[in-house]
Amino acid sequence: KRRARRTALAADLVPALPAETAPPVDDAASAPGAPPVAAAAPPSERPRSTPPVRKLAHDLGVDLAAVHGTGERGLITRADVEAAASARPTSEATMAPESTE
Amino acid sequence: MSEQNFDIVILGGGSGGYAAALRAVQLGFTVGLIEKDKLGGTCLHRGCIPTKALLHAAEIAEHARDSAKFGVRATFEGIDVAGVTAYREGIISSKFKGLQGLIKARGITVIEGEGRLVAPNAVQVGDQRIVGKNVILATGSYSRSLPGLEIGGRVITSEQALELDFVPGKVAILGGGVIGVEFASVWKSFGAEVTIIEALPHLVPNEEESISKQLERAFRKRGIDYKIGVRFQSVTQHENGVVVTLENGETVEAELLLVAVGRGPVTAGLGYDEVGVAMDRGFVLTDERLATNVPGVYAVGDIVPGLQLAHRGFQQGIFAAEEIAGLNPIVIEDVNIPKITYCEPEIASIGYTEAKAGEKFGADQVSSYEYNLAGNGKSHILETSGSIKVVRVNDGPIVGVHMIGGRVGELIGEAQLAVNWEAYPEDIAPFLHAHPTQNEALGEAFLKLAGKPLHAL
Amino acid sequence: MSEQNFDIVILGGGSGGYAAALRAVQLGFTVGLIEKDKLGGTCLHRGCIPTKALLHAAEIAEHARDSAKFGVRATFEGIDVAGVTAYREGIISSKFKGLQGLIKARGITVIEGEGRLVAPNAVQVGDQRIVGKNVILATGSYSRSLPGLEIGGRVITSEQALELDFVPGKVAILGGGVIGVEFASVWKSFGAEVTIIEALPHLVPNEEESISKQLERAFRKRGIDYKIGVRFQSVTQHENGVVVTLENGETVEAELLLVAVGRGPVTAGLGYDEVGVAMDRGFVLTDERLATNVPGVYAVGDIVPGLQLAHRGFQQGIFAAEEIAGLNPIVIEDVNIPKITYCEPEIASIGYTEAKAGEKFGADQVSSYEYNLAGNGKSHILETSGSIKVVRVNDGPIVGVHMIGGRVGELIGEAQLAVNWEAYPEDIAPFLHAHPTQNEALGEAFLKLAGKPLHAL
Ligand SMILES: Cc1cc2nc3c(=O)[nH]c(=O)nc-3n(C[C@H](O)[C@H](O)[C@H](O)COP(=O)(O)OP(=O)(O)OC[C@H]3O[C@@H](n4cnc5c(N)ncnc54)[C@H](O)[C@@H]3O)c2cc1C
Ligand SMILES: Cc1cc2nc3c(=O)[nH]c(=O)nc-3n(C[C@H](O)[C@H](O)[C@H](O)COP(=O)(O)OP(=O)(O)OC[C@H]3O[C@@H](n4cnc5c(N)ncnc54)[C@H](O)[C@@H]3O)c2cc1C
Repeated sequence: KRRARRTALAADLVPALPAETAPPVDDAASAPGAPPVAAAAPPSERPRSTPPVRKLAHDLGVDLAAVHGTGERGLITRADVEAAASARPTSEATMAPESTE
Repeated sequence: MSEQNFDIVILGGGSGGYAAALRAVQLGFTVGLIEKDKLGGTCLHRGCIPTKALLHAAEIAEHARDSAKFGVRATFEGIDVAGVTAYREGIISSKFKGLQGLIKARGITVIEGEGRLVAPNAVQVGDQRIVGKNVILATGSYSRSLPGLEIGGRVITSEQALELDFVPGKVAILGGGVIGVEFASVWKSFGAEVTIIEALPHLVPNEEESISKQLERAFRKRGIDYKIGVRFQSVTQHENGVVVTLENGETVEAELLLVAVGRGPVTAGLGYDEVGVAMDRGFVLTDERLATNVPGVYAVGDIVPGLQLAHRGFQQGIFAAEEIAGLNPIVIEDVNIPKITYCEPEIASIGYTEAKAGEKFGADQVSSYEYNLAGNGKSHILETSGSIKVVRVNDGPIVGVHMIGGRVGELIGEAQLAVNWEAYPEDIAPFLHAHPTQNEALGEAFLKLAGKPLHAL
Repeated sequence: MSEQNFDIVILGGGSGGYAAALRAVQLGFTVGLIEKDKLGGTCLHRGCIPTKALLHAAEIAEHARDSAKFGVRATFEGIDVAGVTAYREGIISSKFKGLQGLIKARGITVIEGEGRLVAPNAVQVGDQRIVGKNVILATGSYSRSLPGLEIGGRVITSEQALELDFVPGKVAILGGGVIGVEFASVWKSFGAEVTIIEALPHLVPNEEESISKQLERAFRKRGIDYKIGVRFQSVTQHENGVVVTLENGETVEAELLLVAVGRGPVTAGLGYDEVGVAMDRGFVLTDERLATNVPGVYAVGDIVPGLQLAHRGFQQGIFAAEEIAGLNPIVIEDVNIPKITYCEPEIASIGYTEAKAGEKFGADQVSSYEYNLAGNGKSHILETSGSIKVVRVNDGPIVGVHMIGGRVGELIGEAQLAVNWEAYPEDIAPFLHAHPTQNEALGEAFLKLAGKPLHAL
């Protein structure tokens, strides 16, 4: 109910990605610090957030699908989650944590 | 009759009670901690610590026996029980001293004596009334027996087993759970013949079935005998031993019978029911936030139904103190608490077994992979075998890790983070584990579930 | 002259090269893997695996020696070098067989012979030209020496040290880094007298300073001699031994001198420079995505400046294959790769030392806590001492974990997740670690940094 990240990652679950679909060899290497290009690039392996941040979001009742990631390559950071949590009405924010599903 | 007042009164100074006390004073509460015996409770004096000392002595003995395999010339001559006792007691007394010092340094008032709950906010200890705005019950557990099976003489529980001043020639063990298999492992390493009797179809029946089966295979190889899926009927004692009769008519003769069929709550006659605390078969019922039905009264540790483990006691003690302080701590379900069985080979697990995960998430929604330690360099170096099984939700998190093999217990720390943080195998895959470690076996299982096995097909 | 064509040609079949090959074929590429000696390279045949086998034999020897401390009666009689060799070689040959099987099963073409880069897309092996759309260089490293210090006779490197068919009576070791201290530890346990000579002010000088100091204390207690902060000047060999002279005029006499001053890249004469690959002191320069300056040519493993570790080789090999496939894998900085030194006591670390964290984040922005293993029950049971130091950014993530103590190596798995996922101590604090484990010591350090120490003040 709270994760949308998988859709972007289907490719790394496919064991054999045909080599022809690969971009030119030095494409990625030529733009080391340039995240904008990566948005159009093939799916990244980077999760949309790290596990402890996902857990924090869960504990705070924040739906990650609705959070805009400001980190590297769209990563949802702890600050993004905290901002989303404090942006909501307090009654929701104090919602007791419950079991996963 | 005198009265003492505290913010929080805690009944029982074992793992659950003393952790609650330590956290409560950190949060600014005054605490009265009532203990009738010794701070540290079962775990320190009669449980975790002494058994693990025996298991390490057992490891040393096995290493001496097996030394030739590694090119080391050494001769195993036997067990010096007095030496083992000195080693074991040395650890306990040093930890005990440390704990007493810590409790004192943190400013916790310890009240020595047997307490009885006499009101929702008061515990009676002798002629003192100890009053608290909140009360935490933490009276722990004792070794249970079966109906009609009396403890005494050559029929013993773990308490007496720890005090033995000899290595028995032959022991029968009733119960193939954690405590049963740990003592079986120690005694076998010390030179005894051992037979385990377990009514359920497997040893360590709460574990993933493939793990139980591997333990059975390993025990068979070690010459530890067991009878599974057969119930105990009766035992008779004679001058030199016991004769245990099983429901299928078989008998087992031994010098001693260790009864290790579980632990019951220490709650009888302590006033809980008179004060109106809801109970079930002696256990204190709480909600998931550890509150009993009586406002202001909490319960932690082995008296609360569920896993009976020292670190669950620590966790619940800390939780109760934080809950009283209004910190709204997060609930950790029992299934997400790590479990280790320290026999040889060790077993460690956290999260759902594959079968349970299937029930919870749908059988077609989970996948698993079991990595054989035969592929793991460090395990080969240790000459141990076993496996690591990881269960995930498809396109979802890791929900179970189940391990068996020499020294795998310490690997549970990583698994604990993965499962509790609901990590996906793909989250871990980029981090190659240090080589050569047993960590790597866990890493290989994650890699495989992420669709990119390294040293596996 | 024949020609073979592949998507990817990999020069060198060690940790880096074979991991790249395994991942590449998984991604649908055809691979030609060129190896002049044995698949598995340094790590399997002359590095990680054989040294860790020796270290385990050393542990077995120490256990036999110390058995009385644990109440076990055993006598240590000595080392059977042939037995150690059989044990060690048994592991290597089984792993080697497994690796060969895996490479074959995955459909990787192995080309035996010495290769030479002759074009940005081609490697020459004898009279065959192996052509690839991409080339990955993975030719690894060799034991370096110092200028003017010739290897030969009684002056040996780790390769010869592994082949010795006797335990030397007295050894001098030049270099107190990982390889030096590991051999020191083994030889001492096997009964040799050992003196380490290290020019820098500490043993394992890349580690957190407090860890180095504790190793020095532990080695002193074990009777391992060392001279630190003093430089080697010269060595002379005579019939029965060597005499090492230091710059301060001191001399060290021994049967053998092990030179363990680091490893140099295997790149000379392999055509890299002719093809125009940018190099620095023999190392191949790459960007953080492992691309060299020559389009289509990548480099992985020990030839790339930085940590020389097998799992870094695996990681880089996998990375290069995924990069070529356009998967845009995430970069793991060297500082976030786990490091273990397997001497007794073990050392394990990841992330920044306190000093480096201060430089990076500002000295007033970081805090640390060093938990003494004396407080840890399981460490006491193992009769080991040491500590775990955790460094965090204030109100921020855990950025370093530094450990020393018996068996702490396996604890690095949890630390690896914490550091790489930039976890806060507060994220881990709710999860109490299994009792009694060494994991708990890591847990206590996290708890303390989260402001809620349990078994600590
Ligand atoms: C042989 C054995 C091995 C074990 N090994 C492990 C292990 O390896 N790992 C692990 O996690 N767990 C292990 N356990 C379980 C662990 O010991 C318990 O889960 C843990 O001790 C429970 O803590 P507690 O605080 O609930 O109860 P306890 O530790 O039992 O403490 C309860 C305390 O309350 C006191 N008390 C009781 N009634 C009163 C009263 N009326 N007035 C005053 N004081 C009172 C008792 O004296 C006792 O000190 C083992 C147990 C046994 C028996
Ligand atoms: C004593 C010792 C102990 C160590 N212990 C550890 C440890 O515990 N943990 C750890 O992580 N690391 C350890 N290391 C380091 C580890 O072995 C290296 O980091 C790792 O082997 C590097 O892998 P690589 O693929 O870069 O190079 P290598 O493993 O050196 O492989 C390079 C391969 O390329 C081949 N080759 C070279 N030139 C050519 C050519 N022209 N044509 C064809 N083939 C060629 C070589 O034959 C070799 O097989 C240890 C090293 C040593 C020496």
